[in-house]
Amino acid sequence: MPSLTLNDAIGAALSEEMRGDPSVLVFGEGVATKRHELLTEFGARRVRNTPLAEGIIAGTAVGAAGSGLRPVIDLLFAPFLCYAMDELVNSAGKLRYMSGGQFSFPLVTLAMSGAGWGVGAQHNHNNEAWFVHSPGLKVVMPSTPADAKGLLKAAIRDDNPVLFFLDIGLLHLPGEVPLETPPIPLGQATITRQGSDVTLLSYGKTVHHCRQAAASLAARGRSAEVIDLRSLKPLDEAAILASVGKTGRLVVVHEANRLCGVGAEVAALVAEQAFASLKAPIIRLGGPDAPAASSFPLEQAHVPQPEAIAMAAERLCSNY
Amino acid sequence: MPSLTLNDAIGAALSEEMRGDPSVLVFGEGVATKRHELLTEFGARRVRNTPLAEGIIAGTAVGAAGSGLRPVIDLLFAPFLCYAMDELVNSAGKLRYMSGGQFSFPLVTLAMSGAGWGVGAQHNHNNEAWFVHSPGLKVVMPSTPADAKGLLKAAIRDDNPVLFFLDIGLLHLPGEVPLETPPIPLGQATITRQGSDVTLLSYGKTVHHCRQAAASLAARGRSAEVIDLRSLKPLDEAAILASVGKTGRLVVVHEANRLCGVGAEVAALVAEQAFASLKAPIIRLGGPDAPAASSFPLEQAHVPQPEAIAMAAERLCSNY
Amino acid sequence: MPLNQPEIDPPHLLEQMLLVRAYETAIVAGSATGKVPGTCTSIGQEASAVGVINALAASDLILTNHRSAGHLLARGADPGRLLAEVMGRSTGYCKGKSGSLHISVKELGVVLTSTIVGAELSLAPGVALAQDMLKQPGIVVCFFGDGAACEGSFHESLNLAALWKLPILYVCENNHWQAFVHRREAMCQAHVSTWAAGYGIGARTVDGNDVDAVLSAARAAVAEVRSSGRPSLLETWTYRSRGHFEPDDQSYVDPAEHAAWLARDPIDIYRQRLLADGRLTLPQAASLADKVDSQIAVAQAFADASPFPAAEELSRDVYA
Amino acid sequence: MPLNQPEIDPPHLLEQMLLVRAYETAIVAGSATGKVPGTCTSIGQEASAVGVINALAASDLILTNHRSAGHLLARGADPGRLLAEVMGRSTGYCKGKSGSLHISVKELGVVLTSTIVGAELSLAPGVALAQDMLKQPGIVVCFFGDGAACEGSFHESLNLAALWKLPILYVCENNHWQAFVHRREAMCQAHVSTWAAGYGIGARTVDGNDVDAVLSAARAAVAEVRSSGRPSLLETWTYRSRGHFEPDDQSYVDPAEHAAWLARDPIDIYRQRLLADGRLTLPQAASLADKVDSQIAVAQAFADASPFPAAEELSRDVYA
Ligand SMILES: Cc1ncc(C[n+]2csc(CCOP(=O)(O)OP(=O)(O)O)c2C)c(N)n1
Ligand SMILES: Cc1ncc(C[n+]2csc(CCOP(=O)(O)OP(=O)(O)O)c2C)c(N)n1
Ligand SMILES: [Mg+2]
Ligand SMILES: [Mg+2]
Repeated sequence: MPSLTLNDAIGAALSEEMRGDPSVLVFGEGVATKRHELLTEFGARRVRNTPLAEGIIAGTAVGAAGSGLRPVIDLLFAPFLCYAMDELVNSAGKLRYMSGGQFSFPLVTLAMSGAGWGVGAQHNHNNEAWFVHSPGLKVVMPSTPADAKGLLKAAIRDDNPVLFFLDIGLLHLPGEVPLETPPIPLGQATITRQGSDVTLLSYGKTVHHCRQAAASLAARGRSAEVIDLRSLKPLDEAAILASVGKTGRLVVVHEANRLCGVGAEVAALVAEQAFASLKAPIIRLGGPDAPAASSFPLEQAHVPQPEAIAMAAERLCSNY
Repeated sequence: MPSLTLNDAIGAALSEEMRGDPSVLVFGEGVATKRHELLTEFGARRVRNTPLAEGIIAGTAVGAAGSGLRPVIDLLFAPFLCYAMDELVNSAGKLRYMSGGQFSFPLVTLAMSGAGWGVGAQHNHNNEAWFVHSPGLKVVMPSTPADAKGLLKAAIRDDNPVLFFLDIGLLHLPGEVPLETPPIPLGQATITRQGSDVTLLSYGKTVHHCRQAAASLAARGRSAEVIDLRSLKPLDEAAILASVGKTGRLVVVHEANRLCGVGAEVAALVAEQAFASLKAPIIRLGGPDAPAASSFPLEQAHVPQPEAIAMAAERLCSNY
Repeated sequence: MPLNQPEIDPPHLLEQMLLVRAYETAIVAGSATGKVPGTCTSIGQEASAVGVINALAASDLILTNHRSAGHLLARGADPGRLLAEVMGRSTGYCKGKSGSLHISVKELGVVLTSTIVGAELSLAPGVALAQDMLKQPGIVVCFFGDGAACEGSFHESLNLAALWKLPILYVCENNHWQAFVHRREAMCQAHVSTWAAGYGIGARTVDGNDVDAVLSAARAAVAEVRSSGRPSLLETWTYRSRGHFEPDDQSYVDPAEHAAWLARDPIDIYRQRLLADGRLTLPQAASLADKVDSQIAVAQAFADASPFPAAEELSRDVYA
Repeated sequence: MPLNQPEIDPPHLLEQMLLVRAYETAIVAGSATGKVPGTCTSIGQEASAVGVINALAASDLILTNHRSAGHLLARGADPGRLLAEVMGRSTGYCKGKSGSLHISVKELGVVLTSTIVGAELSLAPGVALAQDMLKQPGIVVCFFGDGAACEGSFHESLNLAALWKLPILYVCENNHWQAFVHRREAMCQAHVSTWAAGYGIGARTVDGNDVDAVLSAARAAVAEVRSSGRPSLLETWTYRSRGHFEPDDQSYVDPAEHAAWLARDPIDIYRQRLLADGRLTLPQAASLADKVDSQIAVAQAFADASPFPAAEELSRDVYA
């Protein structure tokens, strides 16, 4: 199996889907420059640089998606989505419903976020929960190159608008990616490690932190199960409830602000649907209610690290 | 005590604060037309109509707040905040931190939302949780005219950016408002009804639905405590935990989408901090993951109603 | 002007304007009694809608906004289904989910209607891009107001359309008002065409209350867009005779300005012209008026008899 | 031109340009070895920054963006504290929280720097409004790029500033590139001043690589803004000699265009001019170069010796 970085896996998914479906096109600020191989293969009509204007990039994508094309747009960094909120939330997310189902919006929006590049809160802001909270949108955030490729293929084929988040810290991480990647259905979590004492649930780079924590817990005789959500919406409620049903203990981890984050949703879901199996409080580890700093040590301190995760899990296992 | 509508209570708070502090000014699309009494009293420099452009309204407010003024802007309906996300989130919420504390942003943004006017999802979208999730912002949503007045006074005096949401369904609801309203500190919930069996927690119009549910529960011998959060950020964690500590049962109710809403945050908080006192699963009642329809019966069905709240509380009381 | 431009019967233009007027007059009456929800009417602006729409081919696509009755009816929409939509009935074009402010009728080529002011501008390039890439005939006509021209999406849209050579006719209905704000308080220029000229595209202003003038200017502009494949802008200089939304006492409107425009009612002007030059007789005029009145009576009966949407519509049409 | 315009010593302008070049050259070198984080340099654009800044009074306020080194240093910022900021050290102007892309120095009147392209444009009117309402001397100078001119905030900002008569000098540094996109791929016009003319404000383009030309055009524009209290726009026509961000191989840049601009290096041009007309001698030129080199060496030593922020800075400066 070839090894690709997550960023290259995205490129591979794009070219495979563009090859398979002539209605797929990609545009954004510099996408034709940075993914020059796509431009070479598919030409300037299907691979376009754009003006520096996120609103019209997204609006154009929504208009095109509602009219028979399947656009993929690259909006670069997640904070720039702020300039495209109307187009994504009020148009892509609502116009199907508001029109009584007359239109659909097969549209993928790529955006990067997370610690790893040290450029501060206007490039690094994990705002994926906004889109989970907004109707009509799907939300994906992979943690491996193989998942990125399979999920992006599914997202492009999906008839709904999908927000597709890329973790900056994982972008250049290589991983094995099958040549013939089938689409990975949206809404399916994956159990990346089986365990019986405690469930560590996450997405994006902190999945890897959970896996490291699970390894150190194993050394202490604790068996941790690690769940990678992959899709934040639809959320794989069955997988979450099954795991907590088995372990009775849950630590939810993500880089995004704890307050009203995806972790809050998961904890609330479990507190409602799996209350009987819960042996211990649900611990959430998330970013602080603070912008991400540029300075390296602060940027790292913003992200839940393996030791903190292991400590939280240990606390649940030993006290309950 | 005079009786005022919530909308008039807002007007009263604005004029009292403008009288007390010459650096307070208000602008927005039509605010000088619709609050003509403010224009008459304070003149055209402090009460301004603006172009129809939410981004520059908010950006101008942020720039002014960072330079010594205390602007209040009226962005009309909450979905229009989508056009001002960059200014509110990336500038107002982050530039203090990113500048190492060189600037502060005393700025209030008014926005209406919620069922009641039948104009559909591009006017009615309860997106307050987005701002709870974003660092550096405070979020308020009152349920009575008196609270609206007191909280707005506090918000205007606060040195941070405050998102101040008005429930469309409550705007024309009259209520007693003290003439000399002191500011109500942000971050303090209020217990609007004492009870011992179950806590009904909410904000905005569904506080009233909770009170109706509590009344019908009382008729069946169940004692429900009703908490009105009022401030969504800072969140009054102590009040929430104290109430659940007492009742052991919690129903969280709001009109916003359940997924990653404020209810998720409250449920997650309780599942972590008050696990030991919980006698029953935490139930969340929220809007569906769907845009709000214009059609009256669908618009109403989008909002958790008193019967559903009472039923949920009854389920918790009788089964656990 | 393209070859084979169909001859349009002048009384037909009058009849369409009368139909729009009768339809909106019924809405005004209905909303005064509470039977029909309040809405935005285009009374006074009929010549702009009817003139432009009659310059289009069946394959052309139309984007419109909250003040759309003229565009929809001139395009052939059924007043019964429109009224049903306004009244939130399941027989409406959008199943009652839209209500009055964002009615799309895909089968007539009226697509992606949004009430977010400026959204039509952000969506139009994508619709035109799809026309182009999918090699479909038909240009895109994007109606928007002078208020929308103040949103950043105006600039972003015109720049992209000019740059990518998209076949869009932008039609700005400059009716002097942006809700409760006069254009003088919102725009540094009186004419939107002044701004448009900066993009190197055709940019003309026409008397929007003269349907002949609008029709011929629109034909010229449509021909230009069709043959060049590039955008152009037509500003129709007109006036919103009634308030922003029903009811609206218009106390903020300068009576002299209002009176001057009422004296230039587009229907009166055109009827007088046709009567004066013998293209219409008084009995014909009377029978046209009767005809549209009875159409509206039928429409009202249809809407009144239509059911509200079923409860399960609450969460239908959210995802494809 | 205002009376009492201070005489500026020509070698001083050269020295400032040399200092900016030396500072950024050090950053380039440091980032090649990994010692300094990658960043955006303004190499090739020094004349634009130095020319404009030297036309300002001490009471004027400046908004800038990610490519700010020239603005900051010409304004008198300490290269040591700048470099410390770039390197994420606690002695930086923003305590290391900003990093290179959004350095504000309030004490020098460099306020509210943002790296969200277009944000400077949305913030500037508010800063100018505060100057006006608080009756402070000093106009506002807003630096932005040709890319920022494509964002909707450009239109919204110019319209509001023209309408409200705000004392803003907009300075567009048109360096032909918007990250990895050439302005030709992003703008329907070559000149941002073409767009600006549509707002009825002063709008001029000047050779941005000729510091004399920039200084005198900026003086004229500043004088116009100061005396009229109204906005004006100055476009400096220049070129980004290095890539968008360090490192950047510029493989996407047309070598002929690049070479032509390198031959017009602003520092070479000015040094030649001063040498040619005898305002500078070769030994003087050499000693200026030595002087700035040693300043940068001191700065680098200061930054290297500075500590990273303490852990408690993670959540400090979020709220006032
Ligand atoms: C983004 C946004 N801001 C504000 C509104 C509220 N609003 C609805 S229509 C309107 C006035 C629009 O003016 P214009 O574009 O000139 O169109 P007109 O109503 O005059 O036809 C306003 C402010 C809105 N719907 N969307
Ligand atoms: C809203 C937004 N979109 C994209 C970016 C990424 N980005 C940073 S600088 C830049 C290019 C800016 O071009 P221009 O305004 O011409 O300034 P220049 O870099 O040429 O000085 C881009 C695309 C950003 N920071 N903000
Ligand atoms: Mg208008
Ligand atoms: Mg540039």
